[in-house]
Amino acid sequence: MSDQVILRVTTKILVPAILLFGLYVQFHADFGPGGGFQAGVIFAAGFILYAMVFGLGRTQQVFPSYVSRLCASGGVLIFIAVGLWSMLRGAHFLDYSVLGHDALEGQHLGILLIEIGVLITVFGVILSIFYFFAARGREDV
Amino acid sequence: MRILGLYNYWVFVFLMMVGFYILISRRNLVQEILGLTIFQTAVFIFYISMGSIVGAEPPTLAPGVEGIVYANPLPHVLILTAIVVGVSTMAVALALVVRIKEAYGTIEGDEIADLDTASEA
Amino acid sequence: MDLIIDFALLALLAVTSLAIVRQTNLFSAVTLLAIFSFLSAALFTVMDAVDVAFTEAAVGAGFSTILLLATLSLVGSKIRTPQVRIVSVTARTPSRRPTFPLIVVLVTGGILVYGTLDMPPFGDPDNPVHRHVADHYLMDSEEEIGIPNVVTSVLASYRGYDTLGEATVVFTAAIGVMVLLSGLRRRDTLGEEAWGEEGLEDLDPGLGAGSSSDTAVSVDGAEGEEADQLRDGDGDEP
Amino acid sequence: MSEHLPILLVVVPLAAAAITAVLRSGRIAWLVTLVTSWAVLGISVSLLVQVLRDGSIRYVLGGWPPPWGIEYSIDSLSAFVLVLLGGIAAIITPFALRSIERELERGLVHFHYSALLLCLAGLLGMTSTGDVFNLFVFLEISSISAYTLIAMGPDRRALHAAFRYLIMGSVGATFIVIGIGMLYMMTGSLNMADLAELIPPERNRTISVALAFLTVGIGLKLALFPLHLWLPDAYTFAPSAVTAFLAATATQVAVYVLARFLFTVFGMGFTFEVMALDRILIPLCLLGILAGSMRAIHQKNVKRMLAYSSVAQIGYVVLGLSLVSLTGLTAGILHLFNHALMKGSLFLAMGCIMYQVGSVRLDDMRGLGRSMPWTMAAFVIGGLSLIGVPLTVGFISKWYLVLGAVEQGRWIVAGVVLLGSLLAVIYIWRVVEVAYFEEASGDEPVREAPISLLIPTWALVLANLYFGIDATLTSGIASGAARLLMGGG
Repeated sequence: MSDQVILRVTTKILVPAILLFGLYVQFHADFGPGGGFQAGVIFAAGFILYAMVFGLGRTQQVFPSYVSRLCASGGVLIFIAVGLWSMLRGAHFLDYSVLGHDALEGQHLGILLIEIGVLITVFGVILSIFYFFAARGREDV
Repeated sequence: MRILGLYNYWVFVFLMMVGFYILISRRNLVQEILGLTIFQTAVFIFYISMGSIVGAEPPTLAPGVEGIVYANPLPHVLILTAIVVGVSTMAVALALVVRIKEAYGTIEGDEIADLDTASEA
Repeated sequence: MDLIIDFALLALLAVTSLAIVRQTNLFSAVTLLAIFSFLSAALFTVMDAVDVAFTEAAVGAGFSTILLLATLSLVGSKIRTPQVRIVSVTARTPSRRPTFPLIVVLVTGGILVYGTLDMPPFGDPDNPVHRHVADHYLMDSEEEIGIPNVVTSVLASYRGYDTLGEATVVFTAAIGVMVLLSGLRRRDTLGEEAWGEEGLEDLDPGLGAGSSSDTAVSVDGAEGEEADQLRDGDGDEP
Repeated sequence: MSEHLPILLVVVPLAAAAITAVLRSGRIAWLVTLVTSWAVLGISVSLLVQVLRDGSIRYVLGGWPPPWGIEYSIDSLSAFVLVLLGGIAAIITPFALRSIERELERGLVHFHYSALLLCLAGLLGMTSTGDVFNLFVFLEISSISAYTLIAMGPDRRALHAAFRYLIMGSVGATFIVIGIGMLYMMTGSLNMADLAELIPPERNRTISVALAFLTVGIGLKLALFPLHLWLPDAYTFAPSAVTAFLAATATQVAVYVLARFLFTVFGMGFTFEVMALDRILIPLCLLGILAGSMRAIHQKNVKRMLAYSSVAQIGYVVLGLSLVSLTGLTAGILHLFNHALMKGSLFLAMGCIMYQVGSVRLDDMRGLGRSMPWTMAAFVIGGLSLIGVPLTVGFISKWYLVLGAVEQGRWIVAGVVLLGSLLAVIYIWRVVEVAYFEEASGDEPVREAPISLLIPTWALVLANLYFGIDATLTSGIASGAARLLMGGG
């Protein structure tokens, strides 16, 4: 579809907006609906839109398949690492209260970190799944 | 009033049964997945119904304001997890469908079963 | 007002689900499913579950639909009309007979309706569901966690371990899709495995009967007629 | 650090799975899996020791006390199952190295180990958790990874089998969610111990339906007759090491979950006195034992034969639970453990044959008694154990089972248990006959399986003998766990 001028121009405008909205959803989760999962989906949606208009090849130059796979694993590892960190601080697994100067600050930090972990995993997974489905289609043509 | 109070649950039962019916009566693999999705979505509606309070606000606290009734946040959290689980299952199922199409040349459950029988003979 | 919208949305959902039952084309069924998801997202909003509505709209109506359409582009969207079939494996399972699914569904539905009879009425703030655990979250999370959105507090902290499980489920799905669609091995329509010739050679000096890799891996005999000939040709069968 | 053992048990394989997924080399992934599985075994054994010494362990996750947070609660029954899971994983991983390299494409090997670790972590999580919704989440981790593992099988029918399993498994999981939802609706809690107190003891329609949905849902996962339709194909077409792993762990954990719900959450009084669930379960188990064994006799593929035998064996285990007596429960728990040992060793022997012969059809096993003496000897001992010959584990659990049935004067039950054993003699004999008394058909001689496959197989075979000769350890733990379940109700 990359010969469609309107699509190309709109996509170029939309993709940064989508990514920005993803960040908003991620960091506004404390005050409104949102969180790592939704943000991850929106982030991936930006890339999926780009891939639909400009093709899989160009998208994978920007964001290669193996990086998305690393993200999928990395997010889970970040999450687990936060849990182990609280364990090293002498509390139970995923007890964020000990991560900061006081309990509230620790909770904020812990939630921020694990939401980032979820974001990275979900983004990596959704993009990987899309890449694999899309690549399968290309092979069959 | 009693019947009115159960309306949400009965629609949940109805939707669930429609999904379940598609799931077990259709032999097309993609249709089975669609049925499963309706089935699961119906369960989400059940959970959210049980957590909702008539006239309540979404569970985002307004500091300093007294007397607001908030909806129950716990079913929301559970269903967030369940939605994610549902889509994960669906992704794997669809990948299986793609592979089955490549291997068998069809996605009709009956034809696949016939091919399997033929292999066994 | 909320109740009226709630009733209307539920009725629309019921209608949409029936429309999906009647579809004979997968493409329209998938489109209707997207509508179904959007309707349920709207319903979740009416029932004050904004986070859930957001997720359902993004995942149920968005990502799921993309996945389904991607699959349809690979497998086609025609549904074959069922024909009269001769004996097959499926005859083992009674669920394939036309009246059987209806009976199963009606029995299950009947049991569920029976179960609803003792349920507390919809939307009553005194239901046990709102008392025991949920109250604590609404009353004390401000002090304990300090985040206005209680859903985020519960999701990330009180039940943070569930969220770790959820992230792992997503990750597991990625593994599944990668395994299935990695394109490393594809079975031809015979079903014989074109599995790593080179891997087979260097690992497998003692492979006895099967000289070709096709027969060596066939777990359960030949795969259809042509494969039968293959096997006979190999002298593998007595 | 020792207070954190319950959570480390689950998190270590989770982290290892995330790491193996990005490794490029199958061998390194295998090494990570090996180290992890032995670590899991070590942790689970030390947990069992700790539980037997000091009683149940509770570990609060995130520092939030239940019912607000999620807790892990490990008593002697769950610790026993955890040791079983760790032991099976630790034995099957060494076996998988060569078996999986033979049966899978090279590029998939590290994914296989990742999925295996996820499945293990899911099963461990299900066993340790004290929270019903958390149980569902880990159930899905183990299920989705199990679908993946089965789909890796070399035959195209593995794909169809995995799809059927996925659909039935997801229906089961959704039924479980409905059941959990109804429990939550009526009590407001998700914590098992808390639920046990809050569930009203008198008849309540919603709670009754919750029990029905949970039983059917778990029954689907556990392949309880007649919900077993996914099992034979899935076990037949999965890679050999995967079949052995799933047959020895997944159904066992499902039985554990069933026992947890029936005895701990709902309580014996409600499940068996108010709802009289045993009146449904016992006939189903008996039918399952007979139908499974009969179908096993007619199979041409030995893996499928063993799969049908699993349907029968699951019948024995659930039968033990639904006798609702101390002896019956002990028998059920013992058989849960013993069945894992038997089926593990039998399916590993199948893996050895698959490795050398490339097929596990009965026709292709002619003369294997001579060409693969160690493998076939392992199969025979495993088979004897399945039949329930003295000096094997099979005897111990069937002894308790018959004892439990006779105690209550249920002569039909005792008769069916013995009849099942007779049927097992027939199907095991068919393999023995072909392997030992018929001439090999191929021209090229078949060689014995490599030592790296034989050692794990024989480790399980010896476990069959060891726990069959000296059952004091296992039956002591099992009767302790049974007393705990009965008392908890």
